[in-house]
Amino acid sequence: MAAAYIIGASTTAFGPQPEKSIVSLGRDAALAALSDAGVDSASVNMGFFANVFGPLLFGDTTIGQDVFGAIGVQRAPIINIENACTSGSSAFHLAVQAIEADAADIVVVVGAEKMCVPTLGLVGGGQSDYASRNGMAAPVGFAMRAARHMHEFGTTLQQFAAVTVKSRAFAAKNPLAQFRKPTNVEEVLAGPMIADPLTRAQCCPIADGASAIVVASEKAARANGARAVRVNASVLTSGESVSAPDIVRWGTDIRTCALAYEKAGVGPDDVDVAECHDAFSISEILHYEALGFCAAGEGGRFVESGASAPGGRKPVNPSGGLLSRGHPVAATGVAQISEIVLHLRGEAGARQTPDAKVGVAQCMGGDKDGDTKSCTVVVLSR
Amino acid sequence: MAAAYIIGASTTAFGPQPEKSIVSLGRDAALAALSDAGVDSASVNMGFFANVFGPLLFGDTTIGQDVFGAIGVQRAPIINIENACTSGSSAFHLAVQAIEADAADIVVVVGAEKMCVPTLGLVGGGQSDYASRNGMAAPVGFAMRAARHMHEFGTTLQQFAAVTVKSRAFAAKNPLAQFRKPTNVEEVLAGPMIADPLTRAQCCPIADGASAIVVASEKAARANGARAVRVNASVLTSGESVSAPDIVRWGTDIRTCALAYEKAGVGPDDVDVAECHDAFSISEILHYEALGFCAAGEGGRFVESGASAPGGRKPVNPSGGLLSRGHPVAATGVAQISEIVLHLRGEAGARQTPDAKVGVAQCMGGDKDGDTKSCTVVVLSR
Amino acid sequence: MTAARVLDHVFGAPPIAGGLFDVDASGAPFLMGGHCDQCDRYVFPYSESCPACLSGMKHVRLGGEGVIYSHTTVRTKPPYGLPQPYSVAFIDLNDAPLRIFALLDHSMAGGFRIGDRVKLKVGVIGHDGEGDPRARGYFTLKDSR
Amino acid sequence: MTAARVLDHVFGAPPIAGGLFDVDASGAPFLMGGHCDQCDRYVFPYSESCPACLSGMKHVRLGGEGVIYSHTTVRTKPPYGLPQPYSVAFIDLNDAPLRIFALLDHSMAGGFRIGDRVKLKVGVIGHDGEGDPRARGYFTLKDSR
Ligand SMILES: [Zn+2]
Ligand SMILES: [Zn+2]
Repeated sequence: MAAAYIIGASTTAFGPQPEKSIVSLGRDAALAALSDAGVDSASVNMGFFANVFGPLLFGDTTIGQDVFGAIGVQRAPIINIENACTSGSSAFHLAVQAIEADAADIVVVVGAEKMCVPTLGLVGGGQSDYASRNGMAAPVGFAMRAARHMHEFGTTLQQFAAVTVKSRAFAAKNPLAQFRKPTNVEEVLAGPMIADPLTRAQCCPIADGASAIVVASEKAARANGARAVRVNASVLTSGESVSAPDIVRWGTDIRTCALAYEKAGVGPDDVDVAECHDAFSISEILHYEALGFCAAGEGGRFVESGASAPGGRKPVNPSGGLLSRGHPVAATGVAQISEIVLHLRGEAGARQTPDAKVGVAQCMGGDKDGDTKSCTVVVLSR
Repeated sequence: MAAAYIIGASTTAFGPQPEKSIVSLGRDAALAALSDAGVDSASVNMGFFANVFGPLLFGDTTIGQDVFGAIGVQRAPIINIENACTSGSSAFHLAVQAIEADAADIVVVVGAEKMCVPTLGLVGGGQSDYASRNGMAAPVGFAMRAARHMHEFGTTLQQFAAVTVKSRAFAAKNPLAQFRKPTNVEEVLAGPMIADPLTRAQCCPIADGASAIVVASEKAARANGARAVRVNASVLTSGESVSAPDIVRWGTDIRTCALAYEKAGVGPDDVDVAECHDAFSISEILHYEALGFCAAGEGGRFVESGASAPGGRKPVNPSGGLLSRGHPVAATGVAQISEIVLHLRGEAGARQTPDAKVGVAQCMGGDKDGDTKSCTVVVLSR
Repeated sequence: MTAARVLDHVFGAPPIAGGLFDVDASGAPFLMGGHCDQCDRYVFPYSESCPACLSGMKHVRLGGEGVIYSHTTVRTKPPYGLPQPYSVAFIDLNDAPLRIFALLDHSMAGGFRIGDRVKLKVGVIGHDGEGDPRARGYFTLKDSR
Repeated sequence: MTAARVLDHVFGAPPIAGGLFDVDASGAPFLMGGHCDQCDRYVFPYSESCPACLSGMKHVRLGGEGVIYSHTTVRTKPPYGLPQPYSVAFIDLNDAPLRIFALLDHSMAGGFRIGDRVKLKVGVIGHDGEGDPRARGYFTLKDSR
């Protein structure tokens, strides 16, 4: 099986960008990623475009062909992907698969989202869904995970708040993040309650933004020299339907991380830096546990210890994560991988993880039967 | 590169099915395809789900996980695909790529669409598009192709109508088609005009429906024995932006067919049976020419000769095609391939192509700059 | 009188979806779901085929009592005209091995605890997304506190 | 007076999108598009970067005359409140090597032929998708027939 490499990556600023369309956001990220890779449009053999809200908010479909058209990619196969919050990382997964199938030498992945419009309501499932129609929405399932985590493991409100405090500390070092002002536990807990026990600062903000990655075959990566980053594993799984889901020992999350480690031939101790899907403070705590950075139930104490903070032994979400950088849904999965690429190259500026050799990007999305619809874990190394 | 095979295929009836949801349509097709392949849900390594209108009409997203959940596929990677009219064939393309990458032994592709609801208007681009806002919609571009084809090649109204007459003659033999009553040239031309020179019977009807295919590696296909159909080529391309598009010598269509023939190592003369994207009568005439079944400009005379009709030397759209079977957008690309599978297996009943050894399925979709956004051509053989 | 009209009469508005709940002869509400005879699996809401083995499922009563496994109270602008704030929970049912998502009694929103014993009620709460009132099932404390 | 109000004043309603057309000093309407100095490529509507070479594009006038390359008349219920029936065409512009899609004069819908010489006009035709009237460019016969 042919190996896949990342030779270019770029992310736009995240946050409200009323003057930008989905296409212009995607184009900006894609052009910057091509320039980062040092390849031109004519070299692109295939393109994947990830977006969730275009059809719902603007009636736009098949947007990828417009984005790739705007960067001068013509005739090459282009496919539009939607997979909830893993839209971008699922598109990346398919790009890696195209390289592995020897179907392409250079594949570009673009995730772009425009959400900061008045017509966007509370994000939930469609109208056909029992849970959605009875009050399930993005924060609700996670708030119940938080309450149960407190009940079973003694996790505290202060520990949840520590996730946001750590997130802002990293975001202060990332010029592209949306919320860059440092905060503290008291301030996080004093904010308005969204869904008990999650206050507003523990819920990620929506955003407009895009991110793009250039994936290459070994042959095409050679020209990129030492900057090329190796894809050791890209794993995509789906949730399952069980009679009584354990919402604080998240089977799908745990299983997907383990599968990615196995495929990459590494373990949690080998990971130098990680991005995870911190849509809410509790999410990051659960992902610490699934990624094996601490034992089950210990996520709250792990963040409180400072281990995942700037200067800690296991930096998590150095970009600021969803909580501070913002969450333009289909851009997120691509941006997480892009962030890891920067650290492995030593190009992450003020937030650089010292001597990063192995990095992980974890993402998940969509509520179904007390589980997630989709989960991705990518392991990269230099 | 590992070879891919089709070991199961199934299509639901197409037409208004008000009692069925997208999920139930997709489930019906997928279960029947699995049963046709003789494999169970637990053997499925990966799933692709194609749909276009779920978000626009019902606010539903990430539907594939619900469809695959309903057929008992859990944990396996599932990805939602949208690529206009080629959504289903693009999903198939990715399934073949997954086999070629050695990432899976059994991949299921499901295309499902529910369109027969009062909220569906004239199908066009989104509100961000110049052409859409100035009157471009699905029939409009094709009506102009028809007018130009008449002007340059002397194609007649009777020849356009002959496409529909031939389509109904085939559909009469397909119990799953929507319009099965035979018609004649006079009746087709006497119907209400939609966009000059296309009357209503020359425009495909919308429909609810689904189709599913089980794609397998050589190893997994072995158990399927002689019924397995070989995928000789699956080609996906995008359109291009030129200053003055020639709308009757359709570059993207011609190029994609040629690429598929080259990859498969066959030519037009080797093709025993074809399905093509006959969204309008003129479409099929242009696709005859792109597929090389006749010379450029000769499509009208080709259909008039009876060559593509039941009993003709080059049967095209034996399913009834989009014009008679109906066009549930994301199901269409999968259903076309399924139809070819039936003929190659000798299981197409009253419409069976005698001794079919090589078959082609051509699809395209999305308007952009006088070209299509996406085009797929699949070559299959037994 | 059609089935829909009967439910309308009993609950004060049509239910948010058919087949979720009903009342027994004494007027006590109960949940309805599915059961698979092949693998003894229960589901709520009802689905035609068993998620484990794809066998056809039977319609069964799931009772109306359970214990709160986890819960939250949503304080932002609610969807479907639900009350502000509204509480929801995962509830372990007494009469079937199922952990289900459900609304809690909004008259005591924020007043629930993990482990609380709860029972089903049905009332007109919120709308159908287009403004028409709908009956929804919700759980309230079984024992007074 | 803002730019939008000026256009509103000239055309009787705001244009369906900015940057598509304008009028010269004599009041004659013309199309606006983009030109790439690198590869001498024209586009309509304007786009920031050249589809061929991605260079930045200059705003240029594309004139207001051309020849019909193909056309149709749409007789079903029209989108955006366009007239029923309405005619559209691909038009080869005289002053730039471009084949563009455009509306035709609906007062003579169905009366156009391939090869007809046409000229641009602007009028209030249809709405913006939400019912507000909009000015749109359309082509009518240059020579009387
Ligand atoms: Zn069962
Ligand atoms: Zn140029």
